[in-house]
Amino acid sequence: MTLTVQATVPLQHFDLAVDLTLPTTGITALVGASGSGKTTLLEVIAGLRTHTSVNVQFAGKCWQSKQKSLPLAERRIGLVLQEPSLFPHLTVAENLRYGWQRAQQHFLHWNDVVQQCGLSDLLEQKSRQLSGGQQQRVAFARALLAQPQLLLLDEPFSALDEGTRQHFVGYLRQLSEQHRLPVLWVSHQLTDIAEVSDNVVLLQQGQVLNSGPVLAQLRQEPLRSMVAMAVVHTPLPGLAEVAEQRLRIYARDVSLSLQPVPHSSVRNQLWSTIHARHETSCTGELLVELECHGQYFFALISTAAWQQLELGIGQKVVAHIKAAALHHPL
Amino acid sequence: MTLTVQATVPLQHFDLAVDLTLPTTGITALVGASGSGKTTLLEVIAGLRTHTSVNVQFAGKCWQSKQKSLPLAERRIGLVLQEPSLFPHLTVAENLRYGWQRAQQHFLHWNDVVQQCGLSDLLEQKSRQLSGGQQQRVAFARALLAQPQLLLLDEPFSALDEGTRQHFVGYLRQLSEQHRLPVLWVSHQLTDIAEVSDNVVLLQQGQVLNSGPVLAQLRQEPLRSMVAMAVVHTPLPGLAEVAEQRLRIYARDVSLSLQPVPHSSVRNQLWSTIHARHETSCTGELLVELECHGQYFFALISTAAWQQLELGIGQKVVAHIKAAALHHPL
Amino acid sequence: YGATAQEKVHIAVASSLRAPVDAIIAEFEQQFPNYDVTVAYVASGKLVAQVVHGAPYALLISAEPHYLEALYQRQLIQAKPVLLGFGELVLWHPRQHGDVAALIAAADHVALAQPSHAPYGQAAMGYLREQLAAEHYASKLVYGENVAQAAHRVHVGAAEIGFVALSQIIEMQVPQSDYTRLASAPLLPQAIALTAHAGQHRGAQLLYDFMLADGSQQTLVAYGYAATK
Amino acid sequence: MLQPSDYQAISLTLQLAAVTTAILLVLATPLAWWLAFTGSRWRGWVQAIVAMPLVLPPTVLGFYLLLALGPNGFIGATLESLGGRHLAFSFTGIVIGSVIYSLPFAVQPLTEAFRAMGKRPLLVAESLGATRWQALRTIALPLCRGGFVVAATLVFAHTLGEFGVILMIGGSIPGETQVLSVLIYDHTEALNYSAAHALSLGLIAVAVVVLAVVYGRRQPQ
Amino acid sequence: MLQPSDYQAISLTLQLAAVTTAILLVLATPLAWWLAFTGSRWRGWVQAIVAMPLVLPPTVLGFYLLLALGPNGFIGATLESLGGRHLAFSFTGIVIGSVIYSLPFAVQPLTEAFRAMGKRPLLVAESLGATRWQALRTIALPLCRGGFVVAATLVFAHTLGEFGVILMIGGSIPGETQVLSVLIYDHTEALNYSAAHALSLGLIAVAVVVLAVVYGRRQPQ
Ligand SMILES: Nc1ncnc2c1ncn2[C@@H]1O[C@H](COP(=O)(O)OP(=O)(O)OP(=O)(O)O)[C@@H](O)[C@H]1O
Ligand SMILES: Nc1ncnc2c1ncn2[C@@H]1O[C@H](COP(=O)(O)OP(=O)(O)OP(=O)(O)O)[C@@H](O)[C@H]1O
Ligand SMILES: [Mg+2]
Ligand SMILES: [Mg+2]
Repeated sequence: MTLTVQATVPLQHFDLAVDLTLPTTGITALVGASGSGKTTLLEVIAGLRTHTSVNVQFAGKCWQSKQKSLPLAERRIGLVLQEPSLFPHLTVAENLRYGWQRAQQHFLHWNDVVQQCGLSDLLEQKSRQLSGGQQQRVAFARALLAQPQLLLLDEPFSALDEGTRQHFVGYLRQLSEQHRLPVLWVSHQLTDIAEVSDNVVLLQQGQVLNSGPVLAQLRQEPLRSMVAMAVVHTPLPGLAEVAEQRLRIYARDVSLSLQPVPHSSVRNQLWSTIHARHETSCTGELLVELECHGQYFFALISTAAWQQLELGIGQKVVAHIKAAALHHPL
Repeated sequence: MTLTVQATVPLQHFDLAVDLTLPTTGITALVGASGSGKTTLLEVIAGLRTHTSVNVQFAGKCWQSKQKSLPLAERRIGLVLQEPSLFPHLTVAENLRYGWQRAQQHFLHWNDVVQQCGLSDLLEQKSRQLSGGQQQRVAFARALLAQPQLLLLDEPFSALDEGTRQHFVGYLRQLSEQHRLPVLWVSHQLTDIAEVSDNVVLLQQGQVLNSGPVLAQLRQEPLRSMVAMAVVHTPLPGLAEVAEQRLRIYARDVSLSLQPVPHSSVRNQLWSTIHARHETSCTGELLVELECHGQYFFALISTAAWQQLELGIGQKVVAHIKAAALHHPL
Repeated sequence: YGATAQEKVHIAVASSLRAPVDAIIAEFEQQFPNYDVTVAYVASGKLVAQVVHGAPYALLISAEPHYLEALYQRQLIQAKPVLLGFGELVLWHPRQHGDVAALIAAADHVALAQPSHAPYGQAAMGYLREQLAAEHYASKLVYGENVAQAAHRVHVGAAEIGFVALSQIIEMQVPQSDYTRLASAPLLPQAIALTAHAGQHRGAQLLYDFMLADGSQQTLVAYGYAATK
Repeated sequence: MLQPSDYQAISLTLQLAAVTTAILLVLATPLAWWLAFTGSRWRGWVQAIVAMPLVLPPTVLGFYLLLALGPNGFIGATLESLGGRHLAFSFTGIVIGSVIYSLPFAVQPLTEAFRAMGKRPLLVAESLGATRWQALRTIALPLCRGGFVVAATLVFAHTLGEFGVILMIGGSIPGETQVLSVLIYDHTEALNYSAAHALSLGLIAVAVVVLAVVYGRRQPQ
Repeated sequence: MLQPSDYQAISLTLQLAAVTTAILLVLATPLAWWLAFTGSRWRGWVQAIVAMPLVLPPTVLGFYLLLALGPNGFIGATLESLGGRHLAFSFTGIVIGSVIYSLPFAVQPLTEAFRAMGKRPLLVAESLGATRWQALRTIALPLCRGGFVVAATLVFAHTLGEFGVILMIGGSIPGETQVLSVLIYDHTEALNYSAAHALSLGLIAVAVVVLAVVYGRRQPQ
């Protein structure tokens, strides 16, 4: 089951020209610099921008082709646009009900969504009197309550404070896992993306530069040096036991030594093999790719340390990962 | 020279009730949860929301009082609102020129600003055809080119990708330092705030919960556990030499040991004294406050490590800070 | 023109008299090239209101002499109005033929001018009342602002027949078979008067005399009016 | 003070204005929609033609309408050939006349309101499962409420006051086509000023109160 | 085919329409602004009163204006006592009449346009150093262009076709107050159908072309 998009849409300085096939399970992140065409691509899929040379198929059903355009109402998309686009004449509750009451089955429950999105106290408020972040939360909840078969989110949490955003990112993961709700989202928070996405599509000047599973993408440029983070699956020998099945390990939280260190606050010490060494944008710093029981992660160390410890590809080292780093939000 | 604001503005669920005096030098960050009144406060200062019980004085001049309201045009504010609010009928260049041509002296130069904001290729574009991030950049540049005496920014970089945002945060610092341009900005990126702000004002439900210099605020709740970061001034004995005068040190980049560790990729080892121990929201983790030559920073360690190393207040320990952590963006 | 300064003479004329008055004025201007007559064609009710409120007309020609009488009462015209001629009411039936009663019986709609203020309407109403019982015509009447509107309706066929002025019939060159003169209907007096401020207007005085002179009377007759003499 | 014929005229006038307003809102909405959003190169021309009823004097427009609606006219003749009746001198006729004459007052404010709203809110509504018609009713209608109020009040007020077209097509038949404006006109022409004043004052008073209520309910920005 | 008097009437009509439109835009803009943004409880009433000229039959409105502007009227008498002339039967008089009659067509679309724009863009412009007047001219005017186009074309077209008020106040004096609509009306009254048809067709053709150009230049959404 896939979502396929073929589109050529002329934009200001370039064309959006994509030919993408995305899985309809899990979370797919759409990343790219400002003005690279993320919003345009999302709008093409949603059917907000129609163009003769657009072809969209979702789960075997044609949504958009030269001949036909499936009405938006029948696509059952949970859409959150870059500007929240609430209905200003309705209250929060009426906005939420708009999609809710038109849905057939209700696999996402009203109370759950309202509570998760922190809207219980806002329901009676006129939506034109909401703060920026409140608007985003309402838009997200409205999209969910319409009981979509696909979530299309354009920077849905950009106006939220960090704590709240973390919560929503987690909620997104939960939605995807519990309800098998496919998600395609645009975000500029690479850590959020790395944390919860299964796939990444990287846009540049309207073209797909890279796309694939997040684990592979994190090991490749440009994400490698932009995020400098890896995701590993637990358990991993040497790593303290944790609840999460999926752990992100930032390169900067990993240090290396030739021998295990006693009397240190660092509790996770993993014997690993140096798999590769990558330059970074910062001279004086190296990204060392480590392999440990078939999984890969990075350590960010200084060139001086590399030389002082006389490291080399293939060498066995001890990677030290702070326990705190494994689940602290930052 | 100060900016003083006394205001009582009724909002939906509470009143914005502030009595603030802010310095007119450096960068002041306004933080608070979604819906806490940040935008409202900024609009009150800018003069977009007038209310009888508002009193605003800037550098000894009355901007707003019961009797008088200084016309917006005479306040010389560089204003970036939460929604970019470009003039949709004008091109990017015309938007930028709008304030530029009305300014008296031009201490910020056209070419500099246009280039720093990455707008050289967009000048002729209609502003209604810009992407979200492009709009924000234009709004920021437009505010600067009006040659303001005060910058009021409401989440000015929320739609920018991480790399670009980093650049703008640095540019903001530069503007503040080189042109003594006072800045009051709202942002949800606590790391950005900690990095460049001199002062922090924390709003909660329309009231000022905390306000003061960033160094002090970072050592207090709630910022302490939200950011878990410190800012230190270099040089600091034991720390490798760096170009920056101001270094942020994340608690999670710091590990502790009882003795210096040889053969490690960690190069900065500082003898410090344990000043305090703070609980965090995560059981099993501690925030250890360290003192080193009169400066303070944190280490995030596990409770188990604290016990294993038999640490206690007043004890001398070696703090290990990764060199890479000192200037890597993440 | 424009080489010699012409004296302007503003006059107001009932719209039904437009055709003959245009012809007479053309003759007048030929005879007295120093005068430039400008005519406003106004319904009599408006004309009264305008004169009361300062209209600059020097001479008035109305199809409603008693409206002019009212102005005379208020001393807005110089002397008692004088009769200029008589209009004649006819029934126009371009598509059907027969006697008047049969025509009315056969028609769906009978057009006439509004009797409450248009003289031809009053005359038509009077005629109908005299000749026929109300149930034969009352539901068929459609009223126009004036006699011209009654003519429009017959002209476009919306009404099969209509009470119009003989002068219109002549103007439109309607063949004799298509209209019936109504001998028993009263004639409609047309009156002329100089306004109070026409005193110093020599041109107005000249035109007034010209209108009442034989030549003009003949023109009126040619356009379907009965002469006063 | 008022006579039975006056009351008849008042009721007829209100009926005419209400029916005209209702019909025009129904007709003008899709037309304005098309004008607001089409990319067709005929848009300018269509919009200009819609404005045409305005540039002709009402009685002249009425004359041409009478021509079209009468038994020899294109529309009237078609109707008669279908076994119906032509439309001159009937309530239907004056409704048609009023609708055509007031068309631009309905279409133009609506077109601008739709344009100002843009398509975005409707697309969002559709993505939430609304049919196009539901989106129009639940979103476009309230969001463009200002445009609808302007259109409706202009049309309503204008139909109250219009008399040239109506007189021409209608023939001032009491109870059928004699509306208040024609009656007031007749009174002034007959120099029956006191009746004209009374009716005018009454008309104005009713209209002011109705409109003040309509306008007053709208919130200021 | 056309006579000198026709040309004179055409030129006079265009002058009248142009002057009326210009005056109304100037008058209606501040009034519409106030109506759009005031919180005053009189707003509804003022808006209703602005719409009043619509509900009276034009000739009746003209009659009342004649009362006011004529030598015995409040305004006319005041002018005369100040050494001026009263305004009935003059170009100024018919301009005043047209302005009053078309007032709602200018005020209402502008009010809605201002409302839809909101105050935000102007505040932003002022924060960038623009005076209130500059903000109005450089921001509100182009952003509300649609409203201004509607207002201007409704007023212009309506003034072309208006004749009841003008005939009453102006009295159809050639070169001074005899506008095209009055002339066409006169032609039809005189059963001079061919002249009426010719002038009507000409008027419509010119109006369609002018309006199509005005409307056609606007971009669709
Ligand atoms: N309506 C339009 N017509 C033509 N070009 C457009 C239009 N809207 C946007 N563009 C251009 O197309 C490009 C892609 O825009 P898009 O909004 O898809 O970017 P984006 O990736 O979402 O950026 P951001 O992260 O800033 O939101 C931009 O360069 C923009 O200038
Ligand atoms: N026009 C208004 N009238 C009444 N209440 C309002 C209005 N606008 C916002 N509010 C309420 O006032 C509170 C503060 O809003 P404000 O926009 O200042 O929040 P904020 O701190 O900027 O939030 P965010 O980070 O989400 O932008 C919110 O609870 C909001 O619901
Ligand atoms: Mg975007
Ligand atoms: Mg805000």
